[in-house]
Formats: sequence, C-alpha cells, structure tokens
Amino acid sequence: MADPMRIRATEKDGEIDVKVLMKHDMESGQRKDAAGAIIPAWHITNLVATVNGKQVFAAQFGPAISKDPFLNFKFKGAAKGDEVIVSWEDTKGDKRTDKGKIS
Amino acid sequence: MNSKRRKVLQFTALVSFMAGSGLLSEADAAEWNKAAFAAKSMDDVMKALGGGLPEKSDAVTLKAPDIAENGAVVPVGITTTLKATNMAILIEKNPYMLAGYFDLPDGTEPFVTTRVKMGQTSNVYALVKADGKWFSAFKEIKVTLGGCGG
Amino acid sequence: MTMIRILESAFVSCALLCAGLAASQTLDPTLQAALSSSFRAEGIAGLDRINQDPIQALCSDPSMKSSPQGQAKMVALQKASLAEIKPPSDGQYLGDWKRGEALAQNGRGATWSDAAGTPNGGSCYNCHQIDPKEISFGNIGPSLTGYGKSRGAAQPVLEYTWNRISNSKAYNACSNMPRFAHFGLLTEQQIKDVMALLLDPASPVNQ
Amino acid sequence: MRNSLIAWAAAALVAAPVWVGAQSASDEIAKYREMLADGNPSELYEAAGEELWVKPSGPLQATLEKCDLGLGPGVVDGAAAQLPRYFADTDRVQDLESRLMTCMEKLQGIPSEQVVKESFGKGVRKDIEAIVAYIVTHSKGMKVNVPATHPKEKEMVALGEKLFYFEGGPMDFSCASCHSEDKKRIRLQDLPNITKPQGAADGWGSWPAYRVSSGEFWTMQRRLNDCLRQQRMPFPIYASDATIALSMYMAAKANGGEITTPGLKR
Repeated sequence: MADPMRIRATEKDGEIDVKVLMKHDMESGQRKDAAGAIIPAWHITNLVATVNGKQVFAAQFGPAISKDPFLNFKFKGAAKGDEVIVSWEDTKGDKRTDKGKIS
Repeated sequence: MNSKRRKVLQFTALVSFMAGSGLLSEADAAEWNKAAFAAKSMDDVMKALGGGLPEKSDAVTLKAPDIAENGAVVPVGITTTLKATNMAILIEKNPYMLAGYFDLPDGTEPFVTTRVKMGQTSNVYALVKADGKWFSAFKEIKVTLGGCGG
Repeated sequence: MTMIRILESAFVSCALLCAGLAASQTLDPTLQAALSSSFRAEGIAGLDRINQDPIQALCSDPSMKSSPQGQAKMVALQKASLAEIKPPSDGQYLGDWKRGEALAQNGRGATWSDAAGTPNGGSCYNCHQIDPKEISFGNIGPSLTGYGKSRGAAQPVLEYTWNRISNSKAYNACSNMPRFAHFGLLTEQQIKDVMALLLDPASPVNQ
Repeated sequence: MRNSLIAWAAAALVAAPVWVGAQSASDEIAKYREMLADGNPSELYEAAGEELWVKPSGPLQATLEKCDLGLGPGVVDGAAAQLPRYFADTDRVQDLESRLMTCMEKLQGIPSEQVVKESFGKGVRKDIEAIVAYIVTHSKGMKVNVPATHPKEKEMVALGEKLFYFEGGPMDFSCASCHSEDKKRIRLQDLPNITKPQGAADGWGSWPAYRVSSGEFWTMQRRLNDCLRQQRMPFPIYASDATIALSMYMAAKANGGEITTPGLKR
C-alpha cells in the first residue's frame, strides 16, 4: 500500500492554507535502468481535496511533477477543526487517502 | 506535538481503511486528460484542454526562481487577479509540455504552488483559465549542473 | 578497460619507484588499522587506492607539510613530478576546444559506481570558472576565463599549461588538482582538447 | 498557435542579459532553496520512522521503544544532538546508525552483519533511514552536544581528524581538498569549512537531509559514503570505525552549533 501523505492545513482570516506532501516516485518514463531499459512511467494522475463533502481543489499530474510531490493551495469556507481530505490515484490504479485537521 | 502526530497517524490508518472499503465516495476524480499530457506542442496541449490559445496577461504571475539548483525539483507557483477556474503549468522543452492541470472551484483562491521536473533550461508557462479563456505568463528557468558531477 | 589498466599501472609503478621515498613516512598504526577494517574493494575502486604514494602521504600531514623538512620534501617531489611529464608526442599542444568543453563539463569516471572502461571527464567546472556563459562553476581553483587572451599562446605558455594539466604537483606538491597524465585520468588527446579550450583564440574562454 | 506564443517569448527575452554573474547566480540559488524549504519531503520519512519505532519487528517481534540512544531507554528528544558518543554496553563510540543497529540486534534480533551487507534504501537499511529521519527531527533547533570528554571519544576525534586529511585514490583527494577553506564551492554548491566550528556546524548540523537530486533521504552514513565515492576512494563499510570517526570529528568540531536537521539539499 502507498505511504501516507503529510497534510498541513492552517486557517488565517477565513482563508485555509493547505500544504500536501505525497510519497510517490513519480517515475517519468524517461529514465533508463542499469541495463539500459526504459523504466516505465508510474505517476500520480489525479488528486482531489474535499472539505465537509465539498470539493475545494483538484489536480491532474503528468510525469513532470517532481518525486514526492508537493502541493499548496488556498480556499475559503471552512473553519478550524474541519478536516481536509486528500485522495490521489496513480497510473497503476494505486490509491491513497489521508486527512488533515485545520488548525 | 508527538502525541498529536500519533493521533493523526492513527486517524490516517482509519481513513485509508474507509477509502479501501469504498466508504469515501467524495474522492472520485475527473478523468485524466491523456491527450493533453501526451501533447508535445502548445497547440496540441491547448487543443486537448479546450478554450483556445492563451493570451499573455499581466494579471497572471508565475513565481519561480531564475535558476534551479537541480532540474529534478523546480518550485513553480501561479497567482492571478483573474477569477480563475483552472490553472496549468507548461514546460516548453520537456518531452511532454503539460506538467500539471488544476481545478479551482468557487471559494478556492486563484493560487497554486507545486514542484516540477525540467530536463533542461526552458521557458515555463503559467496558464490561467477565466471566463472560459486562457491567459498566460512565462519566464525562462535555467537548470544548472551541480555537485561533483559523478 | 585501458583507462583502468593505466590507472593500475600508475599505482604499481609508483609503488615500485617511490618505495624509497615513502619509507621515510609511516602511517599512524591506529589510522592504518581503521583504514584496513573500514574499507573494501568495490567495482573499479580497489583497496590499492588507500596505499599512498609519497605526495599523498606528505600532503595528508598538515604539520609535517609546513615543517622545514616537509617543505624540502615538497621541493623534491615537485622536481620529480616535473621530470616525469611527457610533452605531446607530435609536438602539437592544441586539440579541439569543443571536445575540451565537453570534458570540462563532465565530472564522471573512476568511482566505484563507474563501469570499467567509462571514459573520465576532466571535472574542470567543479573547481574553475572557464566559459563565462556557464554559470555553474566552482571556485576551489582560480578562474580560467580569458586564460589565452591574457597570456597568448607562446611556447612557454603552452608548456606550462600542458604541465599544469598533466601533473599540477610539479608546481605545488600539495595542489588540490588531480594529476591527469600521471594517473592516466585523461589521454594525451584529451589533454590537448582541454588545452584548446583554454588557449584557442576561437574558444569561448577567450572571447 | 504555439509559434506565435514562442515568438512573443523570444522577443521578450531579447532584453534579458545573456548570462548572470556568480553573485546573482548564488542569490537566485538562495531563492530556489527558500522556495523549497516550505515542504521538506523528509517529513514523509519522519512519519514512516515514527511508525517503525513503535512497530514490533524482526525475529523477536519487538519494538524499538526501549532503545537507549544515550539519554536512557526510549528517549528520542535530543538524542541525535549528543551522538556520536561512547556506550559502555558495547564499549564503542557509536553514531546514530550504528547505535540503531545495536538496538535492532539486541531488542529485535536483527543481526548487524546483515544490515552492514545491505544497500542504502533497501531492506532493514530503508527502515533505519526512516527512523533516523524521525530521531533527528527531534533534535531540530537544539545545539550539538558532543563535548568528546571520554578517552575513547577523544581517540575517535583524533582518528577522524587524520582521516579527514587522508589523501588517496587516483585524484589525490581527501575530505580536506574541498572542506578546509572558507567560501569555497563545487559548481554552485557551497562547501562548509569543516576545520572551523561554524563550518563544521553548517555541515554536521544540516545532515541527514532530503536530496532533491536523487529524491531520497540521506543519512550521515550515506552522505559520507557518497563523499568518499566522489573522492574515488574504495567503499567505506557501513557503520565502520572510519565512518564513525569522521562523524565524531565533525560533531566535536561543531559542538555548540545549531542543529537544523533534517536538511533539504540539492
């Protein structure tokens, strides 16, 4: 199973700042192994963030997003104590969902 | 801090169990735009994304360093004064131009920061979609060779 | 392959030729014990690499190096290093500056993760500014930008530059610069190419 | 079309200077590092390490919660700040990684020889790397506390200093070749002057770190291993005396300096 994300969500003046770190190799499909064979692409494709059942952010990633991806976005309409739920899915169909409480 | 984090970790395990058992339906994502991510030219990327070619705009700000210490991790941020519904990052000299595409629903600030890979020094474009039209800003980011080189 | 053989033969020849000089400086036994228990051979990096030649032994000992005895030793080692340098076999000092630039950019070779036969780079930009358009350069060595423009390419300049690249210890026994010819790190042709990067009027170094 | 956009881009670039000087290059690199500092992927390793610390593992299916890193069984806060140090039970000076191996052997039954034979990023070593990320995060912001007063610690400092200046290999490199002068760089990367307390603190205090060039978390053993590889030396055996002595030399020199681990490096 995929490793957990780190989600930091902080509220200031009604705005929620969300920083997400994901553990993923984001293999580009451009690299070669020691034997010279192309290492196939394997990367996160989709990410969705929701709060209280409402989608607040979504992303589609290509192989050019860096290994162990970092994402920072901001939204309004939630309060301290609410939880930001982030889910991703990769090219192999692996999925991961984690929560971060807004502080 | 320590015990707080442990609680988060326990909670994480619970959530992933819920996701695994299909209890989290809100995580359903849009279809990945394969054509856009496979495109090798700006024309083809824009064709796949829809909404026409971007128009350069001072309302779009691309925040990125002039020089990247390493091409594997280049921080890139987009902000705009426009009412953005979508954003995208394009890297001209990468094998595929589109690096990331973002949906910004109502209530979400017109802001995103992420990190991208760059194979070489290249122009990087920040694209913002507002009122169904694309706007853009760009800058050149120099990718340097570093360390002992071995 | 050939590169490695040259490397090995350089070690062997030094082990034979320099034995007399080396005998005067023995390793601290604690250090010797730690070295033998802490390293192993891997790939092309054999344990012979921790057998020091007299230059390495002297330069590893800062207090010895700065003593009058050490200073005298340095002079002798510089002389021996200078005497060993071979001028280009065909008398031509300058090769192709473009190939020289590629060598200067390349920092690979001679590590345990390099396959046998991997061509070595010159690693020049690691320590020197060279082409002013390259912004990623080190500063352990002096800037070489404008090298040929300020010096010209008369015979003494050609010889000195050739010697510096071939065996920098000929001028300073404890120079930080590798001995490219002594250890067979670069071939004669490669040294010519690096020479051209520094001295060819068409090289970006001299614009 | 793409072409019109590219043409516009090219025109805009004409005004830009062809090259930037070394000073502005390092300013821009500083900006790059600042932008990255906000989300250090070391946190992902730290989270995994925290779980591994309390997870029953090895043939004995025990946790590491009784592991004594020098401040008593199970004490993690500040533990990395006082390592390497002498341990009476093993009668050795140990760094964080060799001490973790001792704990894994004694508590969990994982033979140290097995760990020594493994590669970085694989097997038990992969777990050790995550645990190291967890442990060093709990010394962040503290001061290096390695006074080196025990006779065996003093011996290791002295040995480490000799190794620091030890030249060898086909490029005549020692640690001192790159790390004994102020304000030196390889390419655009600053080289701490480890012979001085400030430089030693800059170097010792910022490793272990996440390396963006490899996308991996590097422990101090791995940092040293790759320095020695680039020195063209033979392979330093994992957690061997030479590697611990080099760490001891750096840590003692850095004593009192600030710890900023886990770092984020090129």
